[in-house]
Amino acid sequence: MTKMIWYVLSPLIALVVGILLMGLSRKLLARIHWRVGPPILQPVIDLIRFLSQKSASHGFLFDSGLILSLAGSLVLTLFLPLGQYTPMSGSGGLLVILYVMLLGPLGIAFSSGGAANPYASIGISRKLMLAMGYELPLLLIVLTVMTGYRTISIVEVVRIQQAQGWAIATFPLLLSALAYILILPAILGMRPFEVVGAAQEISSGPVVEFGGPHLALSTLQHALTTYIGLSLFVNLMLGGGSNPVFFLLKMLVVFVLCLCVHAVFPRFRVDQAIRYLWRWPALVAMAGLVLTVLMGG
Amino acid sequence: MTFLNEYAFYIGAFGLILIGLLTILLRHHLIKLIIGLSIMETGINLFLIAIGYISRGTAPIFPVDGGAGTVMVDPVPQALVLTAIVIGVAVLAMALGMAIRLHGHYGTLDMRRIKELKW
Amino acid sequence: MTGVEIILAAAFAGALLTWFIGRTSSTAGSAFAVAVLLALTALVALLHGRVYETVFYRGFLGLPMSLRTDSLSWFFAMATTVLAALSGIFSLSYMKDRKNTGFFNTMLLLVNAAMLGVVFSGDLLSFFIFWEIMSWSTFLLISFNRGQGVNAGLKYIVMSLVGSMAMLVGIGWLLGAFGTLNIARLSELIPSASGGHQLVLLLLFGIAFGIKNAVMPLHTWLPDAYTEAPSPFTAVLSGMLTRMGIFGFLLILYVMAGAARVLHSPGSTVPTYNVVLAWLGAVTIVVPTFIAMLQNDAKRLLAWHGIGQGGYMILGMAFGTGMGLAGGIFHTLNHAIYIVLLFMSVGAVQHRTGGVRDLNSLGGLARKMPVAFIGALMGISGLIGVPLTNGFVSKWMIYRTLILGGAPFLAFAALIGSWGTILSVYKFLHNVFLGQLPSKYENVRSSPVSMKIPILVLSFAILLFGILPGLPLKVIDGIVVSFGLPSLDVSLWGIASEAGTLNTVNLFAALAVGVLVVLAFVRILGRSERVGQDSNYSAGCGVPRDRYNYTARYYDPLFRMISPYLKDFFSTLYDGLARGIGSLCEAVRMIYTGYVSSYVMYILLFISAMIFIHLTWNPW
Amino acid sequence: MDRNQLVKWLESPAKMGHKYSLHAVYFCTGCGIIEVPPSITARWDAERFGVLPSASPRHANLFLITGYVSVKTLRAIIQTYDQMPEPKYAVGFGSCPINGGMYWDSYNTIKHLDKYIPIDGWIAGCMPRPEAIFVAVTHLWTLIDKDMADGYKRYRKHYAAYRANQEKALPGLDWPPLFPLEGSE
Amino acid sequence: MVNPVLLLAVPMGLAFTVPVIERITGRVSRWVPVAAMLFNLVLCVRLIPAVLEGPVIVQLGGFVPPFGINLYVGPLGLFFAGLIALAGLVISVYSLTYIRTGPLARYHMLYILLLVGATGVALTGDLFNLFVFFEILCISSYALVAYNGDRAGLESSVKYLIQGSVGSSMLLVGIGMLYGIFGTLNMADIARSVGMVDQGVLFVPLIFMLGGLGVEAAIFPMNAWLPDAHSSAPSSISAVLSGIAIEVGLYAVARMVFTVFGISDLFLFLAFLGVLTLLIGEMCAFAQSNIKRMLAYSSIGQIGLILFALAVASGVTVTGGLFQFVNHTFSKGLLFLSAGYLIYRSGSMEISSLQGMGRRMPLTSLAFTVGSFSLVGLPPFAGFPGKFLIVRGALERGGTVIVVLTGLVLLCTILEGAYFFRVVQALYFREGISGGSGERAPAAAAVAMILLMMLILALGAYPQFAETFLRSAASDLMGAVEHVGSVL
Repeated sequence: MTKMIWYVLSPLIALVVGILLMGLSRKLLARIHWRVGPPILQPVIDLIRFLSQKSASHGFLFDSGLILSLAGSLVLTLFLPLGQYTPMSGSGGLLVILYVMLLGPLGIAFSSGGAANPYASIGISRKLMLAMGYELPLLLIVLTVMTGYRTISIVEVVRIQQAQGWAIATFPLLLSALAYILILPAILGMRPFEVVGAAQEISSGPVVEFGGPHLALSTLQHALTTYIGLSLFVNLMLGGGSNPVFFLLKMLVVFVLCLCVHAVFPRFRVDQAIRYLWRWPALVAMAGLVLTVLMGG
Repeated sequence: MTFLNEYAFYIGAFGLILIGLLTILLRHHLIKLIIGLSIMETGINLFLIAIGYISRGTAPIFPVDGGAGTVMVDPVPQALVLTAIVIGVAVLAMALGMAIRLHGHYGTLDMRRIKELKW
Repeated sequence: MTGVEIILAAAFAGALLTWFIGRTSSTAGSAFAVAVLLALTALVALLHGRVYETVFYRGFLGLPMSLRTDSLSWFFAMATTVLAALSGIFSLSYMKDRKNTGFFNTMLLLVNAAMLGVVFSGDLLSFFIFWEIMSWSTFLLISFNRGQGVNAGLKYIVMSLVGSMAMLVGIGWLLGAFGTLNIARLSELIPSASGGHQLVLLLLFGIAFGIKNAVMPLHTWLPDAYTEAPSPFTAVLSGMLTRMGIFGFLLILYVMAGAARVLHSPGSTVPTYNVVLAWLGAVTIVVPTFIAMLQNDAKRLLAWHGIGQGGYMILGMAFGTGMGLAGGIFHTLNHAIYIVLLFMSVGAVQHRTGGVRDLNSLGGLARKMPVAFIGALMGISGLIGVPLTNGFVSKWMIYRTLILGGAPFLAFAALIGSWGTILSVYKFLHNVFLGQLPSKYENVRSSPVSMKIPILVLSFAILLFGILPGLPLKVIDGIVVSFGLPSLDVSLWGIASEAGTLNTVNLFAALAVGVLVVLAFVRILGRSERVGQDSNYSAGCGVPRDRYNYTARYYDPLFRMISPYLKDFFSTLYDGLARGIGSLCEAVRMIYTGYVSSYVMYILLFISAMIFIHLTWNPW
Repeated sequence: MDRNQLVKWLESPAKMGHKYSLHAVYFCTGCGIIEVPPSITARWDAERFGVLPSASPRHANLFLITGYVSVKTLRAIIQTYDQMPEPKYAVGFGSCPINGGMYWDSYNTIKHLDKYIPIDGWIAGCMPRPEAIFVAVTHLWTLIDKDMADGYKRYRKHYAAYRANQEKALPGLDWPPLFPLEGSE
Repeated sequence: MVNPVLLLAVPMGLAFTVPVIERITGRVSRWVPVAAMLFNLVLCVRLIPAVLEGPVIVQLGGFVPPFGINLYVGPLGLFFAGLIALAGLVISVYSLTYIRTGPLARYHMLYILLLVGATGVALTGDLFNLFVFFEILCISSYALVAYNGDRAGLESSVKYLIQGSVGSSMLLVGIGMLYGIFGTLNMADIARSVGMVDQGVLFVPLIFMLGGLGVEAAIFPMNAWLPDAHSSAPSSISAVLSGIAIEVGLYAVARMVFTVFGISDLFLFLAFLGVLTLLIGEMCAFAQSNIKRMLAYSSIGQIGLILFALAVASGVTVTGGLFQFVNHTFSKGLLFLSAGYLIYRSGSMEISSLQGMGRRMPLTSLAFTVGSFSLVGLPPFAGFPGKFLIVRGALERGGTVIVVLTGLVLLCTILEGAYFFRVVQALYFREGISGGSGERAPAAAAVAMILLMMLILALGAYPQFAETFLRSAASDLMGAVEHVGSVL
């Protein structure tokens, strides 16, 4: 029965946490800028406003892509351990997670492709290029973890870490964790990798045509993406959590760290971003994989 | 000297063949080439005859009385040579005929200039 | 006559009859061709579960030619006929207003018949004969479109001949060594051959099958051929014909060399061969996938993916555990389904836009051609391996095998290939169907019914096999078991094995609920009004439609980085080789100078050289 | 958050949402834009009021026209306003949009912006300081509370007249009417 | 039993009646070659059962071998006679309409004489007779090459004549030497006593004969006449020359090497020579843009292939080589015949000018396609069994050198494929000038081409039929001892 509850609870917690993190980020960013900043619940106010507005739709694809994207992100939260709870632990493990992670960006991509806005197209092309950039090290990292622990199940990964110590604290995986930290801002879409939704150049990119409820959905999706990115890192590298509270605390710490980077950096051009991502993080991650294989992982 | 005596025909024959071949190789004029062919054929005919020749043999005709003891040259090469001569003449005639026609087309019989078909 | 013989006879007779019917009326010919293909599908379906071998012809040089059917043959034959039938239906309207429809139909049927012959042949001689018929009829079809197709066809047939000749040597050697070409007999005899001999044999056959399957250094024929062939035939070519290479590899590695040898004898050369093959497969995944990103021609882009996806099959098959093998075979089927679908969608677009397939000049056709768009969407989803499409399941199986089999680098190649795929196929989808609709395509009509049917059927198949992968996997499990490998734990919804399970129905249910929740949420709260594509924010200016389509140089920043490294090195190499041979030939023919004395000199030189050699060294 | 606010939130969340989430499109038509960067950065920090610059009119509900409006920019202004989702508020910033300001006799400047799109409020001055923006925002809050910020409703109601004015100022208007012209006046 | 002499006597007699008949009625004379070849064909078929039991030896003039001149009709000889008759028949049907201008009677007479010469070479058991028949063949072909009387024809004919005469002379020298050594000209007799003579001595006449016959057989350094002659002769004559004349030359070489001399030391060298010929031929053909010249070079290549097959000298390869003889006769015949009308209609021999002919002349283009597919060795055409047998036999035979040579042979096949497919593409898949319809080949040519196509297909689908006969022919060729036994 408790298991069934978590089928509902996981996505809800993810949503709430994601939105709160967004609010936190705005507040924290303001404080770092020496501003007062909005209330921490400002994203909720925004969401209420979006939902009460009337939006323009560019057709079926425009709507359905967004829905698919949000649904995909919601489903993904079911695969990620939240503390000791993982609603869908037996459906394919990390490989499925990697692939379901695609649904979010792809849905947005279809949707904004359907909008026929050139800014959106540019944003999507940047998003995909950036994804290509960080997926290369990310895949190496995930493979290292899977090879190191000899399992493709994320639940197993968390269990083994809780028994044997965090991945970030064991030697070859340390490198992977390092690489992961280096690419985490890119996964979360933060500066210096904020090339996708570059408001100043391409009018916030993929979401340019979303208004009203559409924008609300995409904001929710963004919140979920943040949650998922952090959750994956915590689960893979920081040993997950023995219960949800610890888990969320770890997420918070990681997020604040990322935020500090976000606050003080300008951003890369997309090619600079890829060049960076394919150089240092990929090298470190590759070193981690090679060492893991050599050490008989 | 005995060598010469014994092989005179062969030397002559191959000499003629070589002369013919050299003519073919070194001359450019079609008529001269044909002449070379003729010389070569003559040489070959001589060679064939020489094979069947026995020193001081008589013509290979069996006299009525059986002619025991008479040494005759081998008749077969002579038969061959007859055929070969006929063939040679046929080829020669044909070659000359064609040379005339060729001259009509090219206005020359210099084989260095009749080189449209190559490669 | 047994079932297989009837099928083959019907296939070849059908091809012949199509020609004669097509002479009288091209419409009747096309209809007849489709009827034959459908009938063949039914006949092949009837063959399910039968395993036997029958000698059908003794008249060839004293070697009995036989046909054989088992689960492997049936699986490939079924896929072949179904896809050919769908392509046939598709071609009904595609070829309608073109010249030489009769020829096209005949050749399509002939190719299909030859492919059936290849999969059903019970000895290597008939295998080779059908293989060659397949090759030359393919050549004629690739050249069919004229223009660049002529060069593509020539490239194809020359490379194909290289493969065939290698295979011929292999067959000749087998015949010399064992005195039989029967596959069943050979599978008993080959293990007794020495390792070196086996390696040579595998190399020779590997060249043939590698060329057909476009494994990386031997792939250069494929992009041109796929691009230039008529779209319905490109579908057949990409779907099953190219994958006859996979069938061949399965035949030599698992049927003839034997799975037990492939997997469990560390000393022999076969496993090494496997490893090399697997690495080739990995290279074949990565490089073509990235090259595909650079393409601006819809069919060419898909063609490069055809190469890349072939790498997955090779990888899964060569790695060789039960699940990898099943994944490889399943991927063959899945790839066939979605690539056929994609080429059909492109074909439909070409049909309606007047042959345009340049990605930079299309756009926004999703509104005009919804069915083609659905086809393309499902197709690229399968190609990427989006969960709940068929491609996901087979890729999952391959990844799992590689990761748990201790080959993370191969797995990395496979995974990064998938991510590269996303980029290029999204570009394909976006530039053809999404974005602004150029005004010249304002009046494009939806695709004709005979194109819609196969597209919808295949789209459905992608979802069906993605949600219930057990349907085909049961058959594939039978194949794996017949190779002597342990059975997989297949259920209708996926795979439950010792480490890591896959449950697609679960996933489907979750996603469906997710979509429903979001949909309900949106329905309650959302009120939106439709606006046209002109109502787009572009800094407050109106959208000048034809100049405002962001399609050209879609991934330019990335290209500037990677394109210097993505030269198709082997293509250049082979072209250079061909040019070199050409100039060598030009040089060689200079010995015929045209000067008669030199000719005579050759004769005399020959004679005198021989005599000289004889007198000097006396070698004879 | 005091009790009053909470009651208001519960009564009409949409209205409160609009009040405290004013995402603004700054239309940089003239010199007025110079005052906007200080207002949104650390010195004055508009975000504490929930005012946030927005990149796309689709996201925004506040339209700030900062400076004189030439005939050329009028096109863009009208289109941008049309693309904003309702409810939406337009505010004229500085004297130029009000009556042409120092460009009152220019042949190429739009003198009365509210003939072309409905304006919910004006900020007078040449230039108004950033504080004036915040005053305007608080005024807008009051108007929203009292349902008086109804420019978008007026636009819909009198669309025919607005459209006629727009067509007069912009010969060869090339986009279709936003609303059906028959129903409006 | 019918007397095999009729195979020679009747056509020769008919040949000389042609001018007479032409005097009487001009319309019948062109049917004479058809009749002659039909007669030969029927005769060959009737001879098959007898020959399969044992070779038929015919003594001319009543002298017993080795003293008299004899005909030796073994399976091999009969096979060649039959092949010549069949090909001759088909090509003479083609000539009915193809040859329209010029001295028609002489054409038909020379045509029959050429075939008689070829048949004689195939059947004779006597070295000098071999020479004579060879000369008949050569002289008639010199004349026929120049039949059109144009620049190219005459030039090539003269060159052919010079080289051919030199070759014949070499042959004659060789024969003379042999006679000097053995004192006999009967092949069987020579074969019997070949073991008693020092091999070194034997070698010189062999070289001379190889050189002489090599000219006619177009083996590599001696084949320069071939591309000229084949490309400038009328197409029907090209077909005969390619399909029959050079094959007969090769047959004579094989006869010398296998039956008469039986020197197995030379085989490897001949295999080399074969592959070299093949390489040179295919490479030159690859570089051609003139279609008839390309076909001519391709003939060189095929001769090389067959020489290689014969020189590997295992039962299978020799059978394969003989099969390839058949295939080459039919395919190259078909190619030349179809090319003849293609050239006739397009007015040029350049491949580029044949573009789009597939639409204008469907049947002729189809014939060309079938011929080229068959020649490349694609199943289900006749070329495949031959090539398969050769590869199979060569690999069975083993040995590094042979395997490498086999690899080269297959490489050449690829080259061959490349240039033939190029032409096929030009015919069908390149846009050419769109001419009017109704440019079909005339009925006689169509009949000839369809006949050849059906033969090619039948042979490709059911090679067993020919193979049984060819296997006995192959053992006839290789079994020198049996040969001697049966003749003497």
